[in-house]
Formats: sequence, C-alpha cells, structure tokens
Amino acid sequence: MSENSSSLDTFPKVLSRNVSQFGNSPAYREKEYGIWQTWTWSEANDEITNLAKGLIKLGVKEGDHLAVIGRNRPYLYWSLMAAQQVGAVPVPLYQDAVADEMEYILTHCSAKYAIVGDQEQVDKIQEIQEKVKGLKDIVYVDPKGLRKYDKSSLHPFLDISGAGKSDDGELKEELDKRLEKITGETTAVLLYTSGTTGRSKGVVQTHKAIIGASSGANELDRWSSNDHLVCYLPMAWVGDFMISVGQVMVAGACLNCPEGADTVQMDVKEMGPTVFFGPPPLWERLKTEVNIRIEDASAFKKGAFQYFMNHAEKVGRQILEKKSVGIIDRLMYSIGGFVIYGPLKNMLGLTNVRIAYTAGEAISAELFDFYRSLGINLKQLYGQTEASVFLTMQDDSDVRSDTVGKPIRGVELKIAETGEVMYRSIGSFKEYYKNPKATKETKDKDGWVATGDAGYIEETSGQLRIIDRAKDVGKMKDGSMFAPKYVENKLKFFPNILEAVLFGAGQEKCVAFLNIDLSAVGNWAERNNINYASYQELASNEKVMEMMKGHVEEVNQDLAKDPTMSGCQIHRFLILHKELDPDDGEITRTRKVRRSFVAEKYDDLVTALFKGVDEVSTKTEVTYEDGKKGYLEATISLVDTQTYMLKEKSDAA
Amino acid sequence: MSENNSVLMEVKNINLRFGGVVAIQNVSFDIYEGEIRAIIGPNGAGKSSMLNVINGFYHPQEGEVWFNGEKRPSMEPYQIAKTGIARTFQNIALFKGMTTIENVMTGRQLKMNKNFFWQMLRYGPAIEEEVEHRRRCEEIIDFLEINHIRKTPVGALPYGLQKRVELARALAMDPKILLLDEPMAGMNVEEKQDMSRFIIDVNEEFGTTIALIEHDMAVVMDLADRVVVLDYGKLLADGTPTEVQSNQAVIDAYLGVPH
Amino acid sequence: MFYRETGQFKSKYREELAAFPLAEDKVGIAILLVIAYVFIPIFGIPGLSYEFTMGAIMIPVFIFTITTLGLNILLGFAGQISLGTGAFMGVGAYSCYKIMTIFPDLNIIICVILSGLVTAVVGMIFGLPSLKIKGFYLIVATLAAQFFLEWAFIRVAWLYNYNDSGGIEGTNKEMFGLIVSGPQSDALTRYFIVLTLLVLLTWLASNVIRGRIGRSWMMIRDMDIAAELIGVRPLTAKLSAFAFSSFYVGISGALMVFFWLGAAEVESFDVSHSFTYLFMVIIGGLGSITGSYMGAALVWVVPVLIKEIGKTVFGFDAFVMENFSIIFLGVAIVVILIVEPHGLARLWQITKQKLRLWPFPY
Amino acid sequence: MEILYAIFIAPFVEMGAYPDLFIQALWDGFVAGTLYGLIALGFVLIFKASGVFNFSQPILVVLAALSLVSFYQMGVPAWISVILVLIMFYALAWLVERLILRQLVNQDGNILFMSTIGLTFIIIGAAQWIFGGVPSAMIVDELGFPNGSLEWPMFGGGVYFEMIDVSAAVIAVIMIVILAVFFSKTKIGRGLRAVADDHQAALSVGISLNQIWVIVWFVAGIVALVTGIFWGARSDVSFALQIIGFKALPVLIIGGFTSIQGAIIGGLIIGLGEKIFEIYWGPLLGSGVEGWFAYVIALVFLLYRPQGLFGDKLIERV
Repeated sequence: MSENSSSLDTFPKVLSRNVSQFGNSPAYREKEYGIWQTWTWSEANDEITNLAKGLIKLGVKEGDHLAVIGRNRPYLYWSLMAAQQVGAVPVPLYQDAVADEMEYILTHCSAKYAIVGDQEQVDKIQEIQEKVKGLKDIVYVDPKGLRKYDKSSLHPFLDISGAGKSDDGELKEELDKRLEKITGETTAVLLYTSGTTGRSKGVVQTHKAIIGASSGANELDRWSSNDHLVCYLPMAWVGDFMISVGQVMVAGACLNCPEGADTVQMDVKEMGPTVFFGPPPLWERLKTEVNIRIEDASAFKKGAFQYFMNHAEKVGRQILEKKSVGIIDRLMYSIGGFVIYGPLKNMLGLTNVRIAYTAGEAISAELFDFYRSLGINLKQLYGQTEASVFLTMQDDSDVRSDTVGKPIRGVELKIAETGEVMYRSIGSFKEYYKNPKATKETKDKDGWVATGDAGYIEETSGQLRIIDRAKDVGKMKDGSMFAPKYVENKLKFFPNILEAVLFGAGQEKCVAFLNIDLSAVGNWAERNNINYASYQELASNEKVMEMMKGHVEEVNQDLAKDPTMSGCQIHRFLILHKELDPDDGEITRTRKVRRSFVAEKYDDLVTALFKGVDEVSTKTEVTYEDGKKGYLEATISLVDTQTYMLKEKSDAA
Repeated sequence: MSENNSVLMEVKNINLRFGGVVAIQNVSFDIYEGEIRAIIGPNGAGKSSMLNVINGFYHPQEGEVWFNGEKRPSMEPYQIAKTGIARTFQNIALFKGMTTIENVMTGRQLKMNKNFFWQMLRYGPAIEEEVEHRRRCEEIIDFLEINHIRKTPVGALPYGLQKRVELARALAMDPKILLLDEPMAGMNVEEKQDMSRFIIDVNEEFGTTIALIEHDMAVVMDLADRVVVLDYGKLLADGTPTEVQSNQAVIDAYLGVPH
Repeated sequence: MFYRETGQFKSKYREELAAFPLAEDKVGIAILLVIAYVFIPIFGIPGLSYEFTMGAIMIPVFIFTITTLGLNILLGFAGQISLGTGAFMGVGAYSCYKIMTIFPDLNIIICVILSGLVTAVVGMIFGLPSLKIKGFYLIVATLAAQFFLEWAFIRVAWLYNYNDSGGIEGTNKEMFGLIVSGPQSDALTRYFIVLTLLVLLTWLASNVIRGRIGRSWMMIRDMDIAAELIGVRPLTAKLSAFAFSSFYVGISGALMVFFWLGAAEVESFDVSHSFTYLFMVIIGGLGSITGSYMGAALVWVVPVLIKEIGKTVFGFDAFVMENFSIIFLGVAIVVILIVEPHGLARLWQITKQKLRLWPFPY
Repeated sequence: MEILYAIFIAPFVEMGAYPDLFIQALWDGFVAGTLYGLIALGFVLIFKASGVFNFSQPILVVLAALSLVSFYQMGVPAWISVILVLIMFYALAWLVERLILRQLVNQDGNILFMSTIGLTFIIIGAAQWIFGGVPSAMIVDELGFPNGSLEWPMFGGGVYFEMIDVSAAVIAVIMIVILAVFFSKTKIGRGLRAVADDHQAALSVGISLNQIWVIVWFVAGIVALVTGIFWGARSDVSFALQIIGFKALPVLIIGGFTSIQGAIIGGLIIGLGEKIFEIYWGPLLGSGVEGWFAYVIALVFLLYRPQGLFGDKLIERV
C-alpha cells in the first residue's frame, strides 16, 4: 500500500482516496439485463453518498443498527458503506436464514432498519416484524411483486437514494458532520459468527481492524487496482466482507456481482476474475465436474487429458513455483497448456486468475496439487471472524496444502500451553456485541485472542499447522489423542463422502457417521446400473456401503502410519439416512458440523455403534424447504471395519 | 383489477362458421381494463376460435368487436397486432430457429421502423434502435426469470420454459390486452404455480389486461376476476368465479362432467 | 481448443450485438481476409497454375458465393423456395448489358449495382405469388419465372441489341485508368473487384439479417401465422426478401458475364444452373452466411478439380468427367442430407462448439 | 384497339374459320396432356404412398426411354429390352429405398424432396455416362405398335391422327384403370394407401414400410417406361425430355398431389391449354410460349384455388 496507508484508517477515507486515484476505473459491475452494468469509483461514490444522505433523511441515527440482507449486489455493498458513512452499524445477514434465526439477530442487535434485496426478504422480515420491536423501516432494491404491499414502512431503494440526490445541501451538511466523527476506532460492521455451538455471537469490528488486516493481506499478494473478482459467497460471511469490501476497497480493485445464483459459474467464466476465493468444497466440486465431463469425452480426448494431467502432476507445480525444470518437460508442459490446461482453465473461468484462495477447512493434498499443477496459484490462508480473517497466509514461493502459512504483517502468533493457537493482530475484534463474558473468555487483557484451534508452528518453515478445534481434541479412554476433525477431513477428501462425524472421546474405540455425496455417488450408481429414488435409498445400498467401507479402511491405514493418531482409527460406521442440514441445525450455514448437537440428536445411533448391534431403527425430525417439519423413519445397518497396527510393524510383516 | 371497471374490449353478437360448422353462436361479453378475464368451456366450445376472432385471425360472419371504445373495422391480423393485442398459443408457436432473446426481440418488431438503408449498414439509427429495444427485452427476460436461457435456441428448451418464453415475446409487444391460450396446458403443479405467479405479476406490474383460456378450474378460480363460460359455441354464463361456479347450467355442462 | 472466452465480457449491448463477439473469431476473419487479399494474389494456390486459380477457381467461386448468399437469404432466412435463380442471374446480366449500352460512360460498378436493382424489382414481381402459396407450390411459381425469363432472353431481341449471335458480350471498361472488365482486362484486377464486392455484400447481408428486417424474414420462415399475429406484414416481409435476394443474384449474374465469362447466352441461365445454386445453398447450409461460402466453394471447386485432374492426370475424356462431376453433385447432396441436413455450416458450427468446449464433450 | 382485337377477337375468328385446324390442335393437346398426366401419375403414386415429392420422375422417364433404346441398339430383342428395363427399375427402386429413403426416414418432406433432386443428378450423370448423350429414335415398330396415321377429312380439310398417339391414349386409359383398380381392390394397393394416411396404422396391419416403398417406386418406374416409349416416339429420345417432364409440376398443382383422376384431368387441361394458346395467341408474343404457359395456368389456378382442383379447403388453426 501507499506510504500514507496509516492515515487511511476509515472506509470513507479509503473511498475518497479511490475516487481521487482511480476515479474512472471500474469499481462495481453487475450482470443485469444481459450485460455487465458498470460503475466507476466516482459513480459508486455518488451512489453511496446519495444513499447515505437518503438514509439520514429516513431518520437513521448514529449508532443505529442497519441490517443488510440479500444476494450479492452492488446496491447492498453500497448500503454497507452508506450505513458506515452515516455512523450507523451495518449488520449483514444470511439471505437464506430462516425467519427464526433472523429474528434472533435482529432482536439481539436491535436493528432499526433493514435494506433487503427483494420480495422474498421483505416477506420474511414482515413475518417477524411484530416480534422484532425496534425495526422501523425496510428498504428494498428489486420492486418486483411489491407493488401492492403496504408502503408505510417500506421504501424502494431508488426513492431513498433519490431523496439523497435531490438534497438541497442540508443533508450534505449533516453527512459531513457525521463523517468527521468517524475514526479508526468506530465500529465498521457487526458480523454474526455462525457459531458451531449455541447461538451466534455478534463480532464488533472497527474500521481500523478491517483496513489493517486487508492491507496486510493485500501487501503479501500484491493486490492492485487492476485486480477484479466475482463475489458469490454470502454477504453475511466474514470472508466475503473482508474480500469484497475490505480488500477490494483498500486495493481499489473491481467487484463483479453475478446475475443470479443459477448463473454464477457462467458469469465467472465471462468475467475471468484475477482473484478467486473458494472454500474447499467448491474446489472439490469443480474437480469432480471436470472428471465427470471428461469421462464422457472421446477416447482421444480422454487419452490426451490423462497424458497431460500426468505430466502436469510431474512438473506443473515446479513450473508454477519457478523451480528448475528440464527443457523437454517445459516444452511438453507448454504444449499441454495449449491443448489441455489452457482450455480447462478457460472452461472453469480461471484463465486470468492470479491468486486463488481456499480457507475455512482443510483441503486434500491431491485436490490442492491438481489446481496448482494446472498453473492456478491456489493458496491456503487461515483466519477467523474475530481476527478480521487474515492471520496467516502463504507466500507464492512457499505454498503447501498441509500448512496454512506465516503470519501476515501486523499479526503475532503464539501457541498456548494447551496447544491452542493464540494471536494478537491489528485486525482483532473489539468485542462480542452485548456479551462481555464471552469477550473476556476469548481475548485477554494483553490483547491475545484464543482461536479455539489446536496447532503448532513448523520449525523448518515457520508455517502454522492446524490440527483440529482445540475443544474437540480430546483423549480416548486409553489416553491417546482424539482429534475428530483431522480424521473427518481425511474422510471428506474422498469425493464420495460429503460429511463425516467422528465419535470416541472417552471411549475405547472410534465410530463414525457418514453422509454420502449424492451427486458423486449418484453418478457412480448410474454408471453401475444401480437404481435409486432418494438419498435414503442410495445410502442404504449394499454396494455403497461396501465402497464406504473401503474408504474408511483406507483412512485407517493412513492413520496407522502416525503414532499419535493411530488411536483414532474407525472401528465401526454407519451411513446416515439423511443429509446433515443447516435447516435442522445439524451443520452451520458455512457447513461446519455441530458435533454436540448431532451427538445429542442421534444419541440412539451413537449408542448402537458403540454397543455393537448390526442394525438400528430410528425416527428423525426434519425441516422441509418451506419451513414445515416432518419425520423420517429408517432402519440403518452398521458396518464393522478393519483397523491396522502401527505402520512400522505392518511393514515388517 | 381496476376499480372503475371501464370496458377495454367488447365482443358483440359474434357468429363464426366454417362451411356448415358453427363455431361461435351469438356470443357477447366484455373485458374491463386491467382485469384478468378467463374463458372456459369444454373442448370444442369455441374458446380458441374466440381468441382468434379477437386478434383478427378469424373474421366472423356476423358481430362486432369494440376495442378502446371504438368499433373495430375489418383488419388483417398484423394491423390488429398494431392496435395493442398480443397473444400466446395453445401449441407453442415460437420461432424454432432462434434463441430466447431473439424470440423476445420479435415482439418489438412493431415498435421498430428504421429503414432498409440503415439496416444494411447496421449503424446509426438502426443500431441505436436495436440497443434500445434489446434493453426492454432484457427487462422482460429478467422479469420472467429466464436469464439463464437467454442464448439457448428455444427448440432445446423444456416445455414449461418455452411457454414462458412465449409469454415474454407477447409481453415485449407492450400490449394493451394479452390473450393467453391455455398458458398452463401440459404443466406440472409447480410449473403451473410459477406461471400463475407470473400472470398475476404481469397484470399487477404492467397493468396489462389479460384474457386467458384455461382448463384447470382451480387455477381459474385463483387467477380470474371474471369468467366467461362457453359451451358448443354459445355463451353459458358470465360472472365472477364464485357466481359461475354456482351456476347450475355450468355445473351441468362442464363442472359436473369429470374429464 | 483455440477459444479462450474467459474474460471476454460485454458491458454494452453494442458489443454484444457485434458480428463477431468473440476475439478469436475476429482474428480468424482477419486471417482469412489477409489470405484473400494478399496471399492468393501473390502466391496463388500452391499446386495450381495462376491463371487456373484466378479464372477457374477464385473468381467464379466468389461470384457464385454472391449468388448463394442471395438464394440463401430467400430460402434459408425467409423460407421461400426458388428454382428461378439461374434466370434471375440472367436478368442481372442482360440488364447490365442494356445499361452499359444505354449509358456507355457509366462506371461499370454502378452498372452492376443498377442491374442488381433491376433484378430486385423483377424478383419482387415474381415473388408476388408467394403471398398466397407456400412450399412445393411455390416451386412451380418460380419455375414459371425461370421458363418465362429464359423465353424472354431468346425472344426479346432488344435485350441483346438485336445481334445475330443472340448472346451478350462485354467490352473493355476502364476505371481509374485500369481496364477492369472486357477481353483485355487483367484477371487480378477482376479478382480484386469481385472479392471486394463479395466482402461488402457479405457485410451488408449479415447486417440486414441480424436486424429488424432479417428477423421478420426468419419469423415468416419459422412460423408464418405467429409472425403475422405479432405484426409482421407478410407482403412486406416476403417481397423484401425476394427483392434483397434478387439484388444479390442479379449482381452475381452481371459479374458472371462481365467479370468472368466475358460473354454469355441463354444457356448460362437455364434451369439446370438454378439447381446448382440450390445445391450450393443446401450443401452449404440453409440460413448461414458461412455456409454460403462453403457451399459455393465445394459445389464449384470439386467438379472443376475432378475435371482438371481427370483430364491432366488420368487423361479421361471431358464428357466422362462432366458426367462424373454431375454424379458427384447428386451424391454430395444426398450424403449431406443424410449426414447433416443443415449442411456444412452446421458441421462447422458443431466443430466450433467442440473447440469452444474442448476438452469437454458438452 | 388493334391489340385488343388481336387478343380477344382474332383467335376465335380463326378457330371458327378453320375448324379442322382447331380440332387438330385439340387432338395434339389431348395427346400431350395424356402424357403429362402419365408423368404426373408417377409423382402422385409416390407421393400418395410415401409422402415424398419425387422430383426425379421426369428423369425416370428419360432413363426408361434411353435405356430401352440403348439395349435394343446393343442387339437385345425389343421385348427382352423392355423386360431388362423393368428389371433395372426394380433394382433402382430397391437401391433408392436402401440407400436414400431408409436413411432419411422420419425426415421433413422438404429434405426428402431435395434428396430426389440429388437422385435426379445421379441418374443424369450415370445415364449420360453409360448410354451417351446423343439423341436417338424410339423403337416404335420393333415393339409392335401400329405405324402410320389416320386422316379424317372434315370441314374441307383433314385431321391427322398418328397411330402411335392413338395407342398412347388407349394405353394411358388402360393404365389408369389398372392403377385405380389396384389401389382400391387389391390388398397391396390398400396397404399403399394406408401408408400415406398413417405409417403406424400400416405397420400394425403388417405391411413393411420398406417393401411398400420399393413397390411404389417400381410401379412409378413402369409408368415412366410407358410414358417414355410414347413420348420418345413423338420426339427424340434425349435429355431434353426432362424439361418437358417438369410440366408435370403444373399438372400436379391443378390436379392435386394425391389424386389419380386429378393428375389426368390436370394433364389434359395443361396439354390442351398450352397447345391452343401456342397456336392462337403464341404468334402475338413471338411464339415458343409452350415453354412457360403451363406454369402460368398453374399459377392462375393457385391464386384462386390454392388447394388444387381436388383438394379440400384448409382451415388454418393456431
């Protein structure tokens, strides 16, 4: 960043810097009406200012909370910034949250206003409006279907920003007054974590923290105003906020919003972003898709694909990392680039990608190498909401799949005696909103924040390595280490396994629940002439169980190699009769398993696994898409698996 | 439905014959501005023929069509289209050789008028006109949520979507009155719900007057402000859905008969 | 494989409406233009004599591409079949001849364009029956035009200035001090003129087709009743298609006589030629400009090459090779109808699609 | 005034003044019409049974005449030549079904139509290659047809009836009767009709579609042979016959695509019409109008009765 970055400690300041430096370059694009509608930084600034003035006119006071709900659209990003400008606190919410969750958050932060995307959100809020006392006005972006609604507390977005536009100076004066009061310590956003336990907590982040963390990250990866990316992850997720607001603003880059949820992939391909962020499941899905589509290609294409992918596996990473590679290999790689890698990246829309990030969970080495060998600079990063995301990142020269990188500028790390990773960062959160107790538990008086993750710093490389959630790392009955997430991730690296939940703390043996991946296994079933009508039917298929057994035993074999982990081998497992679903509270919206909740809900199944019976019948409550509840009954078979001795011994034998 | 009930269209004493076959016999009814008017009746009751009379494809032997408060002189279909009548067809009549967006653009044909010279150069007024109307079509595409199939040749689309593209094409004409010939025929329940929602949205957002033929009584009762019942080419009943539903003649002729 | 579409986004409708929205296609067209304007004039076609290249391949192919474009506009875009193409070319040729006679000082290019306009008017008149009749029936109407015009070319002596031969003949015509047409003109000069006209006419056709008028033709073609109910006036749509199509055919007829053959009689415009042009359109692909190029090239060049190779390499008698090329045309049309009724253009489109999706199959 | 007289009065005056010439014209028109009708009949047969608009029918006529004469010239006895031609046509029908129609089954009518144009080219090329392109005379005597002509004196002049024309008329009538009986009374004939109406229905009756196509093309070939013999006798046997064969198109327009009577009546209308017009009005236009007048008659018909003489009025539905 430029030398005066320290003085740019608030978003309004960053915005005006962008207007003066990059005024005519594109800041926001949205695919609408078939083309990419574009706003330059000056145009975006006008939009934001108008909206801010309009919000003042609407009666938004400093310190008010303003909820923002909807799919990724420029108007909503502007809403976040306009809210900041008027001194209010923007609170982005998950657009697919059920009314119940929404009610909790809106009540908790006593939101007075909401800016929403469309009719669907309006309906949802109006449903709970009676219970959420403080909520005064709703502003909507897309007027479709809302013509006949009662408009007393419902305003079209264009009216609000229109009011700001037609301002005679009075609002401007007020806005300027409020802008002056904003400092680096002012709250920039209130983000609700999708807590894996209990109700979500509101993380209060200041301007300084977010800008600081974003600057550190941008510096490492050399972001510039020429970068652009497509936002498609939920706006309420901290990652999207940090990238689409923090990093984009600090770099003066361009943010592209897709046309709709169905068209993301198409839009990414059209836009060809230079930076791309995707959680591991997305990378997994893309690769699966590639494999499925190649499977149907002609023998010639398949052969070429195999040949060049093997070659890429051999030298691709070295070439990407600028290591020395023989001239023949280099030549073959560039031919491969024309024939396979280039077209493949083109089909995935990743041709122009300079940096690709993955974070949130562990990624398998195989998957990681697949993308890197194609020449896509996929990197890991590690962070959390409380740290404004960025804690450690990987430098281009030192990228690995099993570590998460070194601390970025402004971050200090230490490992507590318990093995928990602790940090002190410029991006550290101010507090949990209305929850001083939790704040105290997490952040000590010296500013060290507990991550809740167990891990260690590799001596050779200085990179951080994460093992598991600190509280999940337990002991088994014989005292050996029980690290469920570590094992679950190994399981989930199989494309056929969507989710896994491991149980075994305080027990003699480990057992597991599995969720099969319906698309991958379904595809496999189709090719093997296995008929199925539903997830449940496929899950209870014997051949599928056989396959899962194979996967589990492979993991066991792998675990047996590591003396500290060999105790976590899975003795028995079952394939769950339903997919873990955020609507049922079993996983969070970011797809993290709520372990204790699951253990409690499926207590009968866990007991059965430990007891050693062969079959168990159960009845489970499920929530349907429309919010109605029902029951699902099933009889599930339990499968025994083979476990292995420590690697050294089996080798000898 | 509008409150003042001003009549937008009225057919008076229509008689239509093909050779010796009587298709419509002395039928009269009116359509209010802004309402959704349903025409129902058993197969062969003359419903489609009625739409064909309204949009000028058939010329009735006797009877008058009043539109916008004026008696309509005898006109060719393309001239009638110009007066602001658009329609969809029972058996989808999309232009199979074109994509979705091209099909919707055909709905703007009437509003475009730049001459051959500019068309050949595709420059200046011609391209400006093209852009202007493209924008309008894109809005309709967005409204009916068919963005993702914008560039798909319509022949490759599933039935339900084809129906929606056809609706988009009709809407692109910015019609005063929209005739829908069995818009939900052959659809499953979910598609029917979607289509009903779109019909209501169109009626509300654009204020378009809609006359539709539909078999599904539940749908008609939900959608329509008023219903005309035809049977063997004759008018059997005319009124609100509730009135029609309780009309004994209708029950005997139509509702009572399971089909 | 060659396509890298990622990042080729459009932020204006104008970009979206461009003739070649993809950068790779633009490059492809540029390469073709360079080949046509630079490579071939300098090097000819490797393996063939320069004179043969120009006189027997390039110039006629370009001229017949214009004819095919014209017929394709009518048949492929507007869906109106015509077996009178040969005679309409005659209209172009004879009217050009008359215009040159009446205005001896008029620039020949203007004469050619005027003769296109005359043909457009004639085409429109013979297109009138299309308002009432469709499909196979229209074939008869256009055959009426064909035979009537053929008759007129013989019986109306005014058309060929009452000369004894009964044919028409070009004289030397100059433009910017260069002899561009007639017995003493240089093949290369004629090549450039014909090529430039072809490029220009292709551009115009692609413009019209993508606009309002082109759409009205396709509406009539795909579903005439729906088109009418949407507000397309059949009279305007059909007659404009006949006129525009005939304009192209007429120009190609004039070019054929005055920039290629040098002289012509009624036989050059008879019904069997109409069939050949129809084949060009069908083999190339109905409703495709690219197809018009491919169809004209294939249908013209392959028989020429068969004859040439048969004569020079195998020493076959010309009559045998003539028949052999007729059989080739027949077989080609049957095969293309069986393999891909939409012609070479569709095959090319499929290939292109595969290249775009490479290495995926879909 | 003069021109109006020339158009509207003079021709009729002439007809009245020389009735023998008029009757001669009628007779010539009648014979030509019969032959047009026969070619059209070939179209109708195939269209009725397979929905294919067979553009190659005229060239089949040429092929029949040409191969017959060529076989004879090679030294094969006349009647054996006829049998050889029939065998050849059966083989051709089989090949067409195998190589073309079967590959294009379920395709649109236009495509089938185009494929028959392709077939036309193949036949032209092959026939010219094998039999040469030189016109030759039809072997009328050798086939045992009566020679010479009859002259009936009347109205102070005389009308000539060529014996071969009389034979043509008689045989045409016989063929039509046979075909009519074939279609309405025999099992195969009814099968053929069933195919045209409904392919599924025909299949369910147990008739193979492929067999039917072979049969119908063969029958069309027989009709072509008959036509070829008589037309070859009237003019030379050459490829010019093909152009004359196209006259069957206007005949079809007038008579309808599916009607056997229509084909004959249409043929007569065209034959008589163009002959009379050529003789009485042709000189006004510089003669040679026979080349296109038939099409004009058809056009006029189309404009007033688009469905032809024997078709039903269509009600368009949407």
